[in-house]
Amino acid sequence: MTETTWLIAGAWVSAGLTIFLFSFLYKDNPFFKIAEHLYLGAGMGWWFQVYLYNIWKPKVFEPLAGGDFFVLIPALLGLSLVTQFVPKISWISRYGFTFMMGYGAGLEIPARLSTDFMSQIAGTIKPFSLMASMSGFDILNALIVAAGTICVLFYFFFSVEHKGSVKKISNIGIYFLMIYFGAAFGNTVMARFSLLYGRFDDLNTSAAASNFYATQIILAAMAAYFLLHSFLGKKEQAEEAR
Amino acid sequence: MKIIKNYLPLAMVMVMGLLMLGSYYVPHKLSVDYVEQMNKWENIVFAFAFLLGLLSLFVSHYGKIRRRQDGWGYSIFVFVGFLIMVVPSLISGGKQMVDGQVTGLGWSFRYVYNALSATMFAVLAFYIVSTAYRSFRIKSAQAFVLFVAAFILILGKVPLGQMAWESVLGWTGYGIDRVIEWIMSVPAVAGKRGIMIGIAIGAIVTSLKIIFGIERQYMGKD
Amino acid sequence: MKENLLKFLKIDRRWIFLALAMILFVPIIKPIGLPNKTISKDVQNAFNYLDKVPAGSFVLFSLDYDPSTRPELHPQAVAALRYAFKKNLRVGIVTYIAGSTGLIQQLIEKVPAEAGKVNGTDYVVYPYMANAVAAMTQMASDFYGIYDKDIDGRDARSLPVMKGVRNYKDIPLIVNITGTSILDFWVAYVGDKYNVPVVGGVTAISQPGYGPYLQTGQLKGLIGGMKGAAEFESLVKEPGKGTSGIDALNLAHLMVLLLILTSNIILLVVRYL
Amino acid sequence: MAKTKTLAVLIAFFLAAGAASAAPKAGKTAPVPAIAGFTAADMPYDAGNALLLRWPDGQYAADTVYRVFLSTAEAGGWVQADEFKAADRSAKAIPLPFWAWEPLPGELAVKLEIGALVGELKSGSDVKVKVAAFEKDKLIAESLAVTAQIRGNWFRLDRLNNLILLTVVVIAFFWAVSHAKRKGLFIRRIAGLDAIDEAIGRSTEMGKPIYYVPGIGQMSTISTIASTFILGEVAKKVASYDSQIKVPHYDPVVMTVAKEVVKQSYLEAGRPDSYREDLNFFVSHDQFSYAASVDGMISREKPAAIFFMGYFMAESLLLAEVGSTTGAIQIAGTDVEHQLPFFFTACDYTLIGEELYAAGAYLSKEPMLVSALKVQDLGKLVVMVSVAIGGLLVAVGAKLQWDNLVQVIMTLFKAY
Repeated sequence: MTETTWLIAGAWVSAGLTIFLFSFLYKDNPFFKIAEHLYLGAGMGWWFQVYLYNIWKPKVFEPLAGGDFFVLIPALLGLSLVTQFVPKISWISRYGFTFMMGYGAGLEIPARLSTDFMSQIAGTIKPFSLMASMSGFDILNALIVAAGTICVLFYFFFSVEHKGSVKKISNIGIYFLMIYFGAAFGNTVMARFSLLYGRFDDLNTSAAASNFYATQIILAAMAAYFLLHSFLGKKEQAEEAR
Repeated sequence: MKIIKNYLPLAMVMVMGLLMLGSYYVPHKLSVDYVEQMNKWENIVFAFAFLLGLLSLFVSHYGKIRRRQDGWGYSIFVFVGFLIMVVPSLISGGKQMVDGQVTGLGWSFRYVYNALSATMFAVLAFYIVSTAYRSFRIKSAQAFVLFVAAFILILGKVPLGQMAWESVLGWTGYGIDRVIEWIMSVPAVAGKRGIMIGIAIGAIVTSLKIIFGIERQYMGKD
Repeated sequence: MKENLLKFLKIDRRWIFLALAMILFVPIIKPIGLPNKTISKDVQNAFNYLDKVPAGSFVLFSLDYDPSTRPELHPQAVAALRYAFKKNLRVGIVTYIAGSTGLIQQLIEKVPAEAGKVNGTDYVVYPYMANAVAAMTQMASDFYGIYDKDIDGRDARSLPVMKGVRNYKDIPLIVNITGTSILDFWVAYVGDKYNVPVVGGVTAISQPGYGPYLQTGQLKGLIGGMKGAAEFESLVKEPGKGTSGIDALNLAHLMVLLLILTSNIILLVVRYL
Repeated sequence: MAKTKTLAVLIAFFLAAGAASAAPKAGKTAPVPAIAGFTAADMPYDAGNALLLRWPDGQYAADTVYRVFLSTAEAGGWVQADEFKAADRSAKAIPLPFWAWEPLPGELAVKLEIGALVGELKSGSDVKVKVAAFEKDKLIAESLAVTAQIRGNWFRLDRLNNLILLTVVVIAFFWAVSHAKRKGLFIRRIAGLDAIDEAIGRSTEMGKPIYYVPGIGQMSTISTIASTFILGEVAKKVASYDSQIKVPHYDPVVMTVAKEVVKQSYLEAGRPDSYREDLNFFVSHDQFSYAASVDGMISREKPAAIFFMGYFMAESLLLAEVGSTTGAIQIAGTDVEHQLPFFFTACDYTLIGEELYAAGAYLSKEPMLVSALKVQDLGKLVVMVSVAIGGLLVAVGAKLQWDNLVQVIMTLFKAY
């Protein structure tokens, strides 16, 4: 096959799979299920070959072949995890887990202390050090951040009953949380639309004449399938419609 | 047996954890070398941990096919998908490009994996719209605040929204980009920082529990 | 009347889906032509940091996004990389997301060639590493301890692009474009710990979460989502997919706002009228 | 202090002047004056590949360019190691906190990394360094060659603040853990959790199952650990109400753990006979097929209540939206902040961030969990007090221009 044939085949495959997955929005159907399972396998396959050529081969097999038996230790620790599948000897996997847990926990504690704890305190009070040169608005903002942070922390304070003034303070904290959530929601809308735009853009490429109208033909075929399906099984459809 | 099954793993988590923890405060070459070695090992262990997920996927779908369970036919496509990626990769030695020519792996990535994975996330765009319509209810003052923040953010992200703001609220002299910047850098920072600090402390305490063997649910029971 | 309204509220959501699909697809075929004009402070900072790096320095790009976040992050990576080449910086690319290797491949097929840059001399791509934190910690002492070979198997130490680079002290800037929490790792395990400036590019979803890091200066600049990409493109004066994307998203955003308003107005009417 | 320093500089100057004429390099060309007071020592608190050079500033014009040369026994010869203007390097710019570094006024200090120039050296190796001053590329002065020994250090004194904080946390932690037996520690009400009884009651009435979705975290994820605790308590209530629970899984290890947790709960509730192995079942180790399958089950079975507790990413939206259309009571909790808005809009109750961690303690009242929670509260208290008092002091200090006070406070919280 020439390169152009491959390109056209690619356009058809990618348009087809995209439309199959989108068809779920109309309703569940075999094409979606096929695409979904294909995705599951392809994702795993992709990861598998990445691990194979980036880690197992250069970092384990090659050193082993070169006589460096030290890498057996992590390799065995890693393989021990697989004993999870055999209940009788699943305790062996504990060695793999404890290695990873210990590594992660030990690394996490000081890093969290410095990044999410000390630096955040420093960041909250730092604006006040420029007090002399700040405008009134900046001072207000610095105060809002500091007071807001304290209020939110009050909300997460579990040792005292939230009533009276504590309740008021923690309620203010909730409003700060809500603003943050609202901002996150708004941003997510943009993010998701961007992804959809990306897919539509690809579909549009596949729809070109040079790709023999892949998008249009597959779309039409899907529509035909659904029409036919609803003709043949009116009853079924009535059940599924919500 | 109890020593090998219980105490030794617990001792390992403690020694590993304390040494990693200590390395933060010890600049000596020995400590640097130790961390280096552990980094390399962790990288390898982590890669093997992937096998766990892969095998459980294979086992569950192989089981479906063998038992001829409902919809077992679809399970075949899991293996098809796996082979679509792995076989070309084995042929080209993991390269997507050889001498300026796209290999089979490169093709599979671009037209199969890319399409599937990106579409899965793109579907969420539809759901977010329907959530916005059906669940976004201003049922309390708190929900109202959330609503206002979200509204401004959505509006200000696109040029059309910026124009709409200009024509209605332009007289205030505050562009919507400035309002968004304020939201993101003042109240949202306070909200996020509060959550963040809380989570960080929770993580530190949990990590301490793990290192000292108080938290050992992950080990399962005998 | 009320019943009709309530019915409208419970409308089959597939109609909403259809409306969204139309409203997003039409501008792709026929652009509206409303390009982005505003530029946020964080994107400006990100640009400034990249702009400030002296020519010939080695800048590390950590590109950790897979196809699922590609439409947002790929334009960012393209724009940043283009500018780095335009400024004659040496570029090293690393990744900690397996799905990203394919996208990096697509990136380096195109971008370096435009600027006439040579693999191994002006830029280098390193293989994927499974554990980000482990690799990041390693690079602090000896870069080649973890990256001894580049993706084509060449000895990394002897590549001209790596001349004089041994650890973070020789790297004036790290650019991390990611849809995962890997940017947090760069900040916590590298930026803070070893005083390396880190600039991020993230999806719009995680963008608000980086406010605290930006305010403290732990993160020097941030490109957020497709809007960030469009802004960065206009800063480097090379419109690309970010700019055209933001144009297509105009109507869809307004549609969401209309839907939220409609449903809440209906509820108000039903309750109080 | 100033007097002794002047004296030292003077002595150094005379010594240097005397030695400079003997230096071989200076002998070749026209003799150049010596840079006085140049010292070199091992850079403290590092792995042993840097030197700390110090000498008094202000001996030459402001635009003087300094070049640093170094030489090792292995390599021999002089290599240029660094080049800079006096204004770019002052002792104050060395990034070390006040308890680890005292910059003298009007002093230049340079941290010289030698690893990149001459390769890795063993701890204890001798390195010779000298500094030369140039004015428009003309050598105007040169210091004596000074020998210094590089050493690997055993403690990062600059991270002392971090270590002290850690020590406080660890002591508090052990105190709390060892006193965990004490009964009756108070935990505030957590709104979402009071709805659990309502949800389970409803499911018993309707005869429909409860779904408990633990998310896509692995067993090492903190939110997943918290989720299994909550699962234990929910399962206990479900067992005693004789309702039905279903737990779809993403991770095989989490499933193994959850099976034991649920089994134990049924046992404790006195209903081991109602426990079945298939209450916990594996769905898929992929984010979206997991979400799609769980969505399918939810829309078919229309459960009375759904719990989303644990680690969730983009699938939170898919799950919560479908759940809300079935009319189930939904209680969610996660520490992934950017997914919280979706749970918050689509669910009836949402546990925000740390509340999820606290939920296990709140429900079980287990002393160990509750006392760990007290440590967390202590941490937050430290933050609140630090922010309030630190902010106030810094503001006052800045207003009154007490720069030292401001510097000290800011340094205390700085991460090195």
